[in-house]
Amino acid sequence: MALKTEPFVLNIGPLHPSTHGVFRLLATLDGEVVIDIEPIIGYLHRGIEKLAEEREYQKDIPLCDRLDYVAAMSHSMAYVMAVEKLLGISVPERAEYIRVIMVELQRIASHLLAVGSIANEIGTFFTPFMYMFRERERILDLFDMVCGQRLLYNYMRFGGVSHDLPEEFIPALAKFINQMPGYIDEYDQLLAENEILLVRTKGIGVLPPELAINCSVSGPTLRASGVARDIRRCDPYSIYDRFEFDIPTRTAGDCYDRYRQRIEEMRQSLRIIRQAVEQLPQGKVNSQVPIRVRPPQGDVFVHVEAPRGELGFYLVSDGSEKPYRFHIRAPSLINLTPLREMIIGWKLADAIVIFGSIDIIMGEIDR
Amino acid sequence: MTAAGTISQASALASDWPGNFWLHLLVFALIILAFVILTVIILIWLERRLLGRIQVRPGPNRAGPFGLLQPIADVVKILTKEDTVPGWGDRLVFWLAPLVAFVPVLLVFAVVPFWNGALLADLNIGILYVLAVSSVASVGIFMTGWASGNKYSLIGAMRDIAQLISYEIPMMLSLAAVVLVAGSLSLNEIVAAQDVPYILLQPMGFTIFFIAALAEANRTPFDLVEADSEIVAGFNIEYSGMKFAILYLMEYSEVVFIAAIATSLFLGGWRGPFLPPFLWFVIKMFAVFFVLIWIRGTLPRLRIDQVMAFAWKFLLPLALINLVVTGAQVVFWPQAPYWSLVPINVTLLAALLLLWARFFRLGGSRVGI
Amino acid sequence: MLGFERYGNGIARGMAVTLRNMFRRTITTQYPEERLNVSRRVRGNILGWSSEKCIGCYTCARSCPHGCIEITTSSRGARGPVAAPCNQACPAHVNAARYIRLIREGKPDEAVAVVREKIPFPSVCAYICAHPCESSCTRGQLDEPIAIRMLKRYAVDNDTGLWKQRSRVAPPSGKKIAIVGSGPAGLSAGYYLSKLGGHSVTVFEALPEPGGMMLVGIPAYRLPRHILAADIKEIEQAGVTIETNVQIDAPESLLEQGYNAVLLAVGAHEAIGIGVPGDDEPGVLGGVDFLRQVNLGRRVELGNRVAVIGGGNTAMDSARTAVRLGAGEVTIVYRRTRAEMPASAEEIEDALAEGIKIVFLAAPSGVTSKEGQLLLECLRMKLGPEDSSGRRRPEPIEGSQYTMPLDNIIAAISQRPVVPASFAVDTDKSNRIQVEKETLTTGKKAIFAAGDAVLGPATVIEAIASGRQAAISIDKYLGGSGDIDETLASAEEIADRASGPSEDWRPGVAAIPLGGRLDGFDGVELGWSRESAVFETERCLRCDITYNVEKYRLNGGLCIYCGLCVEYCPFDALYMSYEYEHGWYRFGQRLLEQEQLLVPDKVKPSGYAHPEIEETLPQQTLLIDRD
Amino acid sequence: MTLGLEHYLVLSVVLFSIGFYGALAKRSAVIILMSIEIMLNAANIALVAFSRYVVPGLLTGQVFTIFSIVVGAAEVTVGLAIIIAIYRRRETIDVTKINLMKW
Amino acid sequence: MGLEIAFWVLTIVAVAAALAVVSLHNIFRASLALIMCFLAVAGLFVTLSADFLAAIQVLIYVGAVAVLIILAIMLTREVQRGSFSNRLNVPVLLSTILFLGVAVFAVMATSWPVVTLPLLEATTTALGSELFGEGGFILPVEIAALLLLAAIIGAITLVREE
Amino acid sequence: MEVGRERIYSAAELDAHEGALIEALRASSQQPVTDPDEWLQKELQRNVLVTSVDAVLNWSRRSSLWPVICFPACCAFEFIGASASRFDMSRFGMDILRGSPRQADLLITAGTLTWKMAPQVRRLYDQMAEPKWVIAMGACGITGGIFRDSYSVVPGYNRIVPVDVYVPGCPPRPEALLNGIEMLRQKINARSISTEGE
Amino acid sequence: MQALSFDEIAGLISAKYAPEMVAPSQGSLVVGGEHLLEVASYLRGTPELDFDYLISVTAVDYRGHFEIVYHLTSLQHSHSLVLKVRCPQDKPVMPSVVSLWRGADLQEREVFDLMGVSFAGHPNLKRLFLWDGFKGYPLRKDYSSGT
Repeated sequence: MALKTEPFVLNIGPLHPSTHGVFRLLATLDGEVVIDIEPIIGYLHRGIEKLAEEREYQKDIPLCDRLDYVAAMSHSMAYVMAVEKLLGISVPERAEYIRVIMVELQRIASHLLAVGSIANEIGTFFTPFMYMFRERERILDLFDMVCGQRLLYNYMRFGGVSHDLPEEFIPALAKFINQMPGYIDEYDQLLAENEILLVRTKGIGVLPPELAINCSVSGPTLRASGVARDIRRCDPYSIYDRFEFDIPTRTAGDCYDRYRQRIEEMRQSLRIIRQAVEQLPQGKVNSQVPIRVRPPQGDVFVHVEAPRGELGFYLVSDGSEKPYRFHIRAPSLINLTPLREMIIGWKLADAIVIFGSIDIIMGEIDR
Repeated sequence: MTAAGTISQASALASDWPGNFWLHLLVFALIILAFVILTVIILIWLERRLLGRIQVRPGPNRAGPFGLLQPIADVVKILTKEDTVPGWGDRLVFWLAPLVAFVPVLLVFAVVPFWNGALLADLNIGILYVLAVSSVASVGIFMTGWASGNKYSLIGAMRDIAQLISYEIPMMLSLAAVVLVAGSLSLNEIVAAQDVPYILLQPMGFTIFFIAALAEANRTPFDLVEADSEIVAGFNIEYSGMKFAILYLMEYSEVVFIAAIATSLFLGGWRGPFLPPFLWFVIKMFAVFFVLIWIRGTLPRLRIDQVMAFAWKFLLPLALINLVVTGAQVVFWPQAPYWSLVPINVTLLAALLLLWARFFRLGGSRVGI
Repeated sequence: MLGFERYGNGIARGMAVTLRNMFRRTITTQYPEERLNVSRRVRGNILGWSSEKCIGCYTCARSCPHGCIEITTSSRGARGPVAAPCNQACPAHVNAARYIRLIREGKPDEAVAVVREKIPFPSVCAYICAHPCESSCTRGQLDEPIAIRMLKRYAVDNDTGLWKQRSRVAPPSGKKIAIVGSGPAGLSAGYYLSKLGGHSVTVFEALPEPGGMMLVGIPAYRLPRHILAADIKEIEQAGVTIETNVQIDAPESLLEQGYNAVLLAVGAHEAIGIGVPGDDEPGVLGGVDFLRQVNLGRRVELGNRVAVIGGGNTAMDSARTAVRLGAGEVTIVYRRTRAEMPASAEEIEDALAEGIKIVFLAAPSGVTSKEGQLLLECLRMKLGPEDSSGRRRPEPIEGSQYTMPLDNIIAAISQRPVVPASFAVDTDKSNRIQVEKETLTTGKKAIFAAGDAVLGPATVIEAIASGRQAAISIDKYLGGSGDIDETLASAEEIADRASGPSEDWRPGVAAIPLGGRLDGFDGVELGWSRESAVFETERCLRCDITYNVEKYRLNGGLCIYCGLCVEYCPFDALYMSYEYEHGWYRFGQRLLEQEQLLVPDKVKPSGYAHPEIEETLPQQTLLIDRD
Repeated sequence: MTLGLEHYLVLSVVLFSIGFYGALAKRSAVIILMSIEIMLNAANIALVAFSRYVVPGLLTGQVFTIFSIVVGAAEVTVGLAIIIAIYRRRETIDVTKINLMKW
Repeated sequence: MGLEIAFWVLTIVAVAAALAVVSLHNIFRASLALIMCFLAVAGLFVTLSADFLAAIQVLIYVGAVAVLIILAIMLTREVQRGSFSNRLNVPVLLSTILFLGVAVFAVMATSWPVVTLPLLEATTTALGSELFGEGGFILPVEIAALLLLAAIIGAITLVREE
Repeated sequence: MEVGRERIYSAAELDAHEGALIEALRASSQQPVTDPDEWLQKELQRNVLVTSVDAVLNWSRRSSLWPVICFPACCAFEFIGASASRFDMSRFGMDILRGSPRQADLLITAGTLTWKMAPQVRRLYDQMAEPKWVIAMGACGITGGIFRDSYSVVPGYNRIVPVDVYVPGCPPRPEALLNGIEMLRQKINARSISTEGE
Repeated sequence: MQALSFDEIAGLISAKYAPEMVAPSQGSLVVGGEHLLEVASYLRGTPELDFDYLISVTAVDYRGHFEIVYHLTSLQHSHSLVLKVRCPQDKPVMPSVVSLWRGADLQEREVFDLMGVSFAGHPNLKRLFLWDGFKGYPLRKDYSSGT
């Protein structure tokens, strides 16, 4: 339909099946072509930053879980690391390894969801999504085993983790990491060379690296554009400097690359977990830190590589038991910056796919 | 005065039936209605169960044995639901649209032979009738989209119209090839002429017809009309209650309709050994259903411009070539034995598909704003 | 743009995958087998509460991130008292929980009596005790432990001598006991043997004044001398004779002089060197040696730049003393990080406040002297894996040497006892006298040993406990009952408590200002006012008394199952079991407040803190597949 | 009264008149186009009716109708294209406001 | 009998639909009425034993022309404006009535040479041989095809974007 | 609260309109909406005919609860988890997830509701055709949960829409959600058309 | 491609700008509000500094003045820097750095929405999370929701 017609405004969301939550996109369409968009967010703005400033440090851990509810482990870990930096305490070895295992598992779970959603937005009738959820459920089972929760774990603590792994965990995890590559191959068989998926994603929504850097895009979205920035490598935190893993990058920066990027990162995460399980030492999992803490005055910025990108916590302490300022550098929000450039000129259906391939979580955007 | 024209022909064909013409009409109309609705119900059940199996889960199994009553529960529930009419939009058209969309699909079955001669009216323009009547359904869909006063439904309707107009042409051309081979427009005669199923004689025709039929029935990968992830529910977004039930019925009736046409034209219709002809017809239809559901469980969706490009750049040339080749075969080699034509045509299909796939590109780059 | 590059074989592969999956077994409601094998649930979605264990301390309600636990206790305790953690942790078993309550009731003299029941040095302990009670305080898991030492100090500062009224004095037994060393162990043993055993006790001290390490190891700014003198005076009043400037060479000679038993409590007064090349250079001092010189009033010349090696209390004392002696630039070099430092936190705070720099993760590797100036060569360290003590072992980083120009180095790494060879007792490799653990008897008849001489460098309260132990042992050896307990405080009624403990943090400890502090050796820390003390007592959880919980309610609609309450409950009264949550209908507003999610009085093994009492909870099978 | 040629002719005339009225009296170009289609249909009815009643053996009238339909389709195509082109340029398809062709 | 009933019903529908096309305010409904009119005309073709034509009528007029018109309506936002008459409303109405009267009179007054010959059974075959057979309309068919092609190309050229 | 069709021309007007809507709803929604189905406990007087009709109707309604998409936050993932293969909500005939509220029967409030979102949810609920049900899923859906004190969070969906079943948890496990749905099915079973529409 | 330490960066900056414009303090550079854009473009444009990636922009309410905190990093050199800019509470206006780093776009809007600091030169400065008509700026310390 190449006919140029009168543009009209289409309101996508906030309750739309593929907005990943309550995102609203005011799209101006010309026929099917998107000629202008305005993202409207805030439908899930729960005021987490304010709530966190009104609560004591340890009570903010559940809040951090609820930031990005698909990657709760990563977020609580980043927060806990920030407070540990403020307090100047160190973490036992075993706790560090457990954290890494948990965070990388969380990354796989999160990427599974992201890739599944991309497939859904391209229009498969939930099949890849269901397959990915099948494996995601296994990861959730592992988390359930450790934390007794499936989604929001509240597992990280200042100076370690809440409690040790149950003894059944490691065999189950080993089984999972042995089986997971086979499942990833199955996804590739189902999707990676599917012609329809190729024509729907290749060359669509290209994000050039210069724009990505200028817009402070981070995470898989940035790496799919060819910029090898991964906090795990460029500013190693925790014990990531002890593992061998690659930072996969892709070059085109289109939807297909963003999808493949996540698949590759899953494989790398499996590699990290495998090493971490092999090296997992015995010992304490928590250095005995009081529940209520009063960090000394000062500010601290800690950033980690969350599944969606560079997650930062900026904490200001005034010496009381509540953070004076609690700011989250939410990767999802900032990854939205180049959305307009990426979407404009594409069809409505492409817009949905492009939007999905950035992989946002509203809880983190709106906070 | 006796009924003239086509109607008289129909009654003449049906004269071996018990009762007079009107009774035949009535009985057959009821049979068709029952057949369509029953098949749709089973189809819905089958689709949900099979999709479940594809997604390694059981699918609906609580209502009735194996969940067989699930579609009935759905229907009863939908029918007793409040019938909402959007505050804006066109109320009259909103009311009419489901009927306009559904009735043509039902009308198509008038010429579908369930058995040798077992059809409501064996029109001598059978295939033309099918194409003509089914194209009316698109008007109904457009009416739903427009009357809802909702932009999503309008987009869905626009997509449907574009898709239908585009895919009608390759479909028509592929059917024309069948007509050339069979030498008749009447479906019953075409079935009768199929000593081997035309899927073997017309592999290219079948491929094109099948793809076009997927598009006509708005099935994956051409289900843009109600693309969940883009335009929520498409043209029926504002419908609820009875009217939604009719639209829902219409969608699945279209599937039944394309399965019935594919069965009649390419799969040998009611012909088959051992089993009663009607059963053969149903079995072949369900084989088509299975493939449709399987495709739905696997494939992503194309984009609207790609759908159009696919029709115009891929299917249409192939359909034309197919028509020319078939015409040549019919004219220059009318007495060709099947065992020689089948391999020739299959080879031709493979060669053409590979060749065309090399040159063919789905368009759709970014539009400069 | 792109076309069908692969002629549809990608689609065909995808179709093959779905077809294959079509014939797979459905995974619905199949839990992976790992799940079924989990022996214990760590956290689940049903919160249970045990009235057996709950003492009504309100910790759970306060740890809840958004207040969905409501708890009401009655004002009177239901059970108790039992031994509180602080009581158990004290080597001398001073009942801290009890005197804290007495202070709250405004009876500091009774509180002193409670302390006096176990130790003869209440004032000394009130000033410088290493307070293991605070380390084990339940409140410490929450935020900060109760400032038990400061409360004790408030009590002794406001003592009226009430304890003397109930004081018991045993009849003379006629036995003579000699004690070598007038440190905390020796004086404690002497006090109890004299007062409650009726023996005649003589304490021999080699230094000119009694007090041992309390005198020479602890700077006067921490323990003012008149406080020590007062406590020693009480001991002397109890009948103990102290002879100073007497060096005992052989315990047997005392036995020959007519003493029935001899207690060796010589302490640990020898500093251990750094153990690197050049640690015998002039200007390198031992920590205790340095402190002893200063505390005995002798002049010690220090340069401007002083480094103190070590991270213990001795190192802090040395550094702070050095500051007071006029050293401008004092640096503490420690090879681990602050988290691993053995010195007490407030000492470190004070040291930092007084301008002392602490260099972490650095270890000396050599000392050289150049033109009257010392060069301390240090190696950067990093923390490696944990060792047996649970601390992370420092590992040197190769090639990270650096040097510090210094005037003096004080090696405050550790001490060891000086046991003359003439004692002829068995010692181990760090020179500690080998004794039998229970009776503190050495290999020789009638010769006992106690205090740092046995324990190695330890705390005052440990030495006192050791002295008590020695007193019991000696009394028994001499035919006594070994009963050295006495009841000095009046019997206690269980105190009321209207609400939970206060949520506040410790009140600040007043100290003389920094400016005036560094000029001399006046006591730095000032005692608490009554208000501060009472304020602090309000924070006590009263672990020894179980209060009656009248209402314990969880707002099920609000709970987010974060498990913080369970985790933070000091008494394991809460547990979470593995079940899914139940929904409920609402009829009006009533059911929103339903306590459906709480399972009171049903003690299920939680597995949370007690892995040993585990038992697999029944698996919830809600869904039965009908296919 | 048996059905005769006149019936169809009169129907044709009536439809033609309606189309005629619409084509002349309406402002909207689309409606005008639709009216023209009605007129074409009216003519087709007349053609088929003549074919049916005047030369039943020959189908010349129907052949002409086919051509008429083809021409009608072509006319609609071009007409709508013009309408859209005008609309795009002038934002209206009100023929009374389109004086482009006026001299 | 059935034929007459069919005729009258279809006539009424066709005329009513045609009237609706010119009189309805809502253009979308007018286009729907046009489809109704086309369908009725197709039915009239059936009563005239022109079943192939009827199918063609439905296929082309309903399936293509009407849909195209609706698309055009959507693309030009004509729905929001509505259908109005122009200034010539009354004169055109009068002249239309005049024309109607004259034409009806002419039709009724003329004596048509009606022949009653048996009808052809299958018009499709006959139509085919009429069009493409010996002495048929093969040239006009080609010309018509050319015309359509020209029209399509012309239309595409007209609406193509720059 | 069907929103009238107003002509809005600029983005600023749109924002202002939305803001006014939110403030109006906020002012009017400080009290929980009562549940319309309070008759549930009462033993109803029904005649035989109505009972059998009820049986069929209720069977069909409870066997085919089509949820509408309303995925504000965390609970959405457990809801999706419940509909994914592992828990397979579709067994209860709930596999048709309607994007359009018109055809849906069940609103599962999967996530925190903010005031900015509240008009949308209210509108969604209003657009659903009767009979319709609401399950408040998760602590946020019931009371606002951990975000209850926030300036922008609605303390519970029952301020906006009447809620039938509450499923606590944060988020509730899929089993819990299925249990809640089972309760809703029981509740539906107790309905009667003779009292409908009152 | 040499990563510079903070002191080296601070040295470079102090060599170029007067101390009242830029002053290093506790691991961060404190920049005067009116000089922000100048300093920022120097940081962005100088090849040996090349701060091309803006990690985060946020603001802290210090009861009396706001402090806007910029976390910058350089992908080339992998060194990073914290910029702090103060602005008084009674006149909370800052120059926007969107022209230098587009990544600041949404973050500055966020700061405007929640903290009430407006950014001069921002292309689309309006509320991001909260709705039109919301009263107050919730992240300010003096904000109370009243509920």
